[in-house]
Amino acid sequence: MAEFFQQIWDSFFQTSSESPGAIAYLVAAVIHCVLIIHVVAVGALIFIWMERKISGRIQDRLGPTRVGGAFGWLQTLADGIKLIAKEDITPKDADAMLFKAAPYVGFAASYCAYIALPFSDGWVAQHMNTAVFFILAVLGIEVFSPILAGYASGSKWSLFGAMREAAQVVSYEVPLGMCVVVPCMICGTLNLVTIGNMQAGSFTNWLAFNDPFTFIVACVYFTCATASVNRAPFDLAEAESELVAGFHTEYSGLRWSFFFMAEYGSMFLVSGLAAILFFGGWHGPIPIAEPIAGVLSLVVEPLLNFGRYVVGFVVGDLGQVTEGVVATQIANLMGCLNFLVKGTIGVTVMMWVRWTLPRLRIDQVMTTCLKYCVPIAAFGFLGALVWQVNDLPTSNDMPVIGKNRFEVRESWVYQAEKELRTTSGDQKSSPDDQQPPFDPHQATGSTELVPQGAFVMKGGAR
Amino acid sequence: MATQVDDARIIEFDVRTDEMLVNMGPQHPSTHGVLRLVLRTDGEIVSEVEPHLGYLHRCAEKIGENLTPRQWIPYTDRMDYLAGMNMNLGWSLCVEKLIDHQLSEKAKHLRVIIAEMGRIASHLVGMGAYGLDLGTFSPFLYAFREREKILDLFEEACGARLTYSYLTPGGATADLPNGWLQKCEAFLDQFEPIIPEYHALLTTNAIFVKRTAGIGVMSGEMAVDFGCTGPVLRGSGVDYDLRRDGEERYTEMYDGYAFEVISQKDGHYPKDHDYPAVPAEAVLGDCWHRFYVRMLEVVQAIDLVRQAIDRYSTASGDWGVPIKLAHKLPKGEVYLETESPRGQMGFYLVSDGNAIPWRVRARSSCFCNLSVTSDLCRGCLIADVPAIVGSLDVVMGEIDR
Amino acid sequence: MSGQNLVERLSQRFGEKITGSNLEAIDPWIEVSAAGIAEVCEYLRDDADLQLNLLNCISGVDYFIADPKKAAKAGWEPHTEVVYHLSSTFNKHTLVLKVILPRWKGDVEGKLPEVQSVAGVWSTANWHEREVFDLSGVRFTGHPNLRRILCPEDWVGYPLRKDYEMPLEYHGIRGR
Amino acid sequence: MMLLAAFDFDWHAFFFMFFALLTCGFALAVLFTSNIVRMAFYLILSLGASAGLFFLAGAEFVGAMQLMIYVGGTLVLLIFGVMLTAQSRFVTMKTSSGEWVMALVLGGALLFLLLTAAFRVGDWRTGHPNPANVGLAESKTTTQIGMGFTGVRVDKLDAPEGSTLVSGMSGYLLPFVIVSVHLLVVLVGAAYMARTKRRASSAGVGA
Repeated sequence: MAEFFQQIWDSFFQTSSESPGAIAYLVAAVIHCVLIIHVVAVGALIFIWMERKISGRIQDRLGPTRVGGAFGWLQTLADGIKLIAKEDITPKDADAMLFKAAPYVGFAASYCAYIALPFSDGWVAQHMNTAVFFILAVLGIEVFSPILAGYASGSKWSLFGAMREAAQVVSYEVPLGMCVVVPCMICGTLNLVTIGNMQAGSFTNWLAFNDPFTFIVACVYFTCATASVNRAPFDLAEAESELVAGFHTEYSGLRWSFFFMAEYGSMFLVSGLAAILFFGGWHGPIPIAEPIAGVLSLVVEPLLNFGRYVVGFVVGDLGQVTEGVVATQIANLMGCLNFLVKGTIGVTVMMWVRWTLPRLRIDQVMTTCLKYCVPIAAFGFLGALVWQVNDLPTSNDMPVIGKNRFEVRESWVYQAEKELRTTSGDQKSSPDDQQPPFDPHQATGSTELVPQGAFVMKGGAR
Repeated sequence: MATQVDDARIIEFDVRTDEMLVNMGPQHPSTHGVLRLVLRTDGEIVSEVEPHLGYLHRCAEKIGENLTPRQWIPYTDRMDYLAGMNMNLGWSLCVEKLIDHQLSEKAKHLRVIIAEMGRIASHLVGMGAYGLDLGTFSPFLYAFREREKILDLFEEACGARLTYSYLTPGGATADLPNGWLQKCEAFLDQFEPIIPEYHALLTTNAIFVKRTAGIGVMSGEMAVDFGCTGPVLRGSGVDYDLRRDGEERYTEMYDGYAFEVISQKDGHYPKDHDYPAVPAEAVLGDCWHRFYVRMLEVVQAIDLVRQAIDRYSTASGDWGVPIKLAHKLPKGEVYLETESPRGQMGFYLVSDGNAIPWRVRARSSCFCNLSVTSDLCRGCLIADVPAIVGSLDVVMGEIDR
Repeated sequence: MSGQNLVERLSQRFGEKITGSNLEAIDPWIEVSAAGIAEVCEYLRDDADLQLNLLNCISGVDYFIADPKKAAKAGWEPHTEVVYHLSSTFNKHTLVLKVILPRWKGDVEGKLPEVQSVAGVWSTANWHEREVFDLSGVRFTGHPNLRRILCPEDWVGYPLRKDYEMPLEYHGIRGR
Repeated sequence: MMLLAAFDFDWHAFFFMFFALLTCGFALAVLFTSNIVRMAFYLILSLGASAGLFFLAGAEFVGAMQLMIYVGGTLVLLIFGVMLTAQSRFVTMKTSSGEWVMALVLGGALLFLLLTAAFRVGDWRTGHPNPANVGLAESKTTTQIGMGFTGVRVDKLDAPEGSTLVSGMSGYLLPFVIVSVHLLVVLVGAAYMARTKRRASSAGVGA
């Protein structure tokens, strides 16, 4: 994206630069930040409203109906205003500095994780090679928020909540990591964009349906993800019937709402991660996005070209839009919608579970993790590994419309294979001959598509 | 409240460093009102629980010494405010026993209808609130949705939704309005198919079973020793129900009614209905059984109301006229217990021959049921404390009186 | 077992500790002395014929009229009764025991009358005796934890005694 | 043009300074705080800022590793340990002057060593490099790490075929796994020992 702004800058000031300047990066960074903060904050707004509506329906109620007209869709906003207006209380026994900092730690962590989460092919704030790992690492930091809050509140119930949170989240990171490794193993990359693109085509290409083991792993992942974001039936850290409100017992007003924004933020984050890792990311169940985008671009492209032509009178000739870019971006937009829908479905399932099931006890939560989730995840991992090593048939081989996942393997695999094959004297044809017809990783390497972040520059050198 | 007490046994005053003393209540989401439990915890494990009562003490017994029995009826409503009808019934029967008042058949059947409907309404709250204690909110609203319908019926009968003062010594304040019985039957027909829903959400739910089965196990002997009554006693497998085993003045209300006492006999519960199976993890006398007995009593109460409606519509006599407001009581003292939803509710009435009793005493079922908390909660986890206290289904208004 | 039989049987066994009975009352009762109540109760609980294993209730009743003119007409001397209602879950029968106590121990105002605790016989008695102690002012000897239960720890007086005066102030809260 | 040049400052260096200052500042805050939980909090920030340095250098994998292991793992354990063992809720640590002196000597020696080593690197002495020449990091570190593990000489990819893979020296995967299993064993052993010790002491108190 920085390149894009540099282009604009250059065309405006009639300059030419090889790499984007500071201003371009700054603008790009600000736009990314604003977009992500809207995903988190507006997302929380919508999800809280959804939670109210869904829980209402589950419980034979209507939920909010008044604020904002039909369906009470402004209810959360009204609540937000109420929360802002509330008195901000710091208990006498609290460690004031930590007490005040704790909500922001959680919010910041939840927010940071979005940096690496792609919303569509290449639509990501920071296209990271190790996005999966980064998201897991940042999610691990989020646990500090309840711990610090509970410890700093100076209340025994808060402390109990913090201790439970620490024990629970640290334990659930183990099976969660194991589950996340499986798609990475199948795809041979930690790059979320690549993993998502490898599932292009019909839903049979989704990794959850790759083989029976990946489906098990997908289920375990969702369970562990629910636990790691502290949702019922694993919401022990704030168990209202036992610990009053757990770690946020002493919080009020805006600080309290930050915990909730972080919670809903991470809910969507883990759901989105599930969508990318197991459920095709931004690819719909039926590959119709590209044809539709192709048709739409027939209309949009001339319009854009005309716009460029008009603007060109002012800032100088801008030329034509690159062939195919419009179609790709429309497909991306549809992919983004797809992704948002999938993530929202994940969040909805979490809500459904929350309003249906009783809460587990702390020892049962740990048992679920250590005695069930970890072995099942390990079993799924091994099974998927064996499946992959022995080249057993996957749903990906089914004769359906779509592309073969392994046509888009990441290049380093080829490099390593080349190295190994040539040294072992393998006479098989060079992998270069099988150069994939479609390589989103390369495609995303092009300057138009990759929204580069502020700090690390120059996309793929290849 | 700064208290100066030299008694070393009071728990707040000896704090050990490696343990934590936590106040659960009186302001706490799962203490059913204003119960205060002082927990001595080592991490998540509770080593000692000390209940502190009295936050809702309203001197009901002292007030009873200044009012006539009929004037005191509203105070009985406010003891067990979730089953006001059954409290009215207990007090009315006690006063009738003293003045030796005989009721007509019709009035008796009316009382059965009302008391059993009250039992359903009360157990619905017990069920929903127990779900709340275990962290699930939806069953609570499902329960209240049905309870509201019962309250609508009660409102039609007596004009009140919570504190009814409907059953009085001598009968009831009014007859059931026209069409009430049909509405009541319609409610039962609609309500009965909903019960499997509750079983699916709670009774047979895997997490619910995990949270309750084998928790807070109380043997039958222990239950009797602590004076536990009602579903708490029967959940421990003791076959004792005042509707069958009580005093004649009370049991004659149920004469000729077909019902089985809900308790596990010879390893199984009554098989008069299609109840869900007892899970393998459940131990007799644990939280799950106490809950299960309550759920089964709801079905039983539906049956009883149906029978009572049939009898009421054909019975002779009138619905009973209340005694005079200042009815002069004969000298003497009586004690009578009835089977209220939470256990045996006893009233002790001492009269010196005036219209105003010399002494009124209410034997609270929850008071006794709650007294086992310390013994049941020893060594359990913090999360089990609400599970155990919730399974006793206490109402603080009745405990503190 | 008829009431008369039971009274005779108990008198034979416990002699002086059974101080009387009233079999004509609506709920017939047996009077037991304050020193023998625990022993009698243990027997009643364990006896194979009686098996009174459930203690329903313990009530304290204060008999006192401040007005001397009315007191003369009352027909009884001022005293305090502790009433035990027992029943059996096996035999489905009930029994009432009474202990008659002076209003004050040794008629010294402020010294609570004493009666043996039956908390060792039925655990129910633990809280019930605390309540009677709290509200009616009877001291139960041998009780493991005899302190107020419904009223605050520092409450003054025994509210269900007939000569009880409502305090005018409690921790700055106006009494009336 | 002037406007553009004014804005085209060396932002890479700016962010480097920013994160470096954050790291050092919070490290100092750790030193000068006596409350152990606050120390942990400052340590989180300090380690997080140093992870930021890694990200800035394009070493995303190492940066994420820093976050995961040190911030997400070690510090959680630290705080958890404090919460479980703390006698009073806010343990305060008083550092005696002797400890200060020792720490200063040791830390100073280490700093001296690091600085001399750092300034031996030729590029550091050549003054300020031209921002235009700074090769910005390419974030492909995982590929190299992964290939390195499997035995590929990532530094010699262009070497003649067959010259880089020596039999018997097929990568670092096995040693890495051995080290991590060793760590796991140590952790389990520590937990086990802590447990038995506690039981013995409680029995001792009882006796």
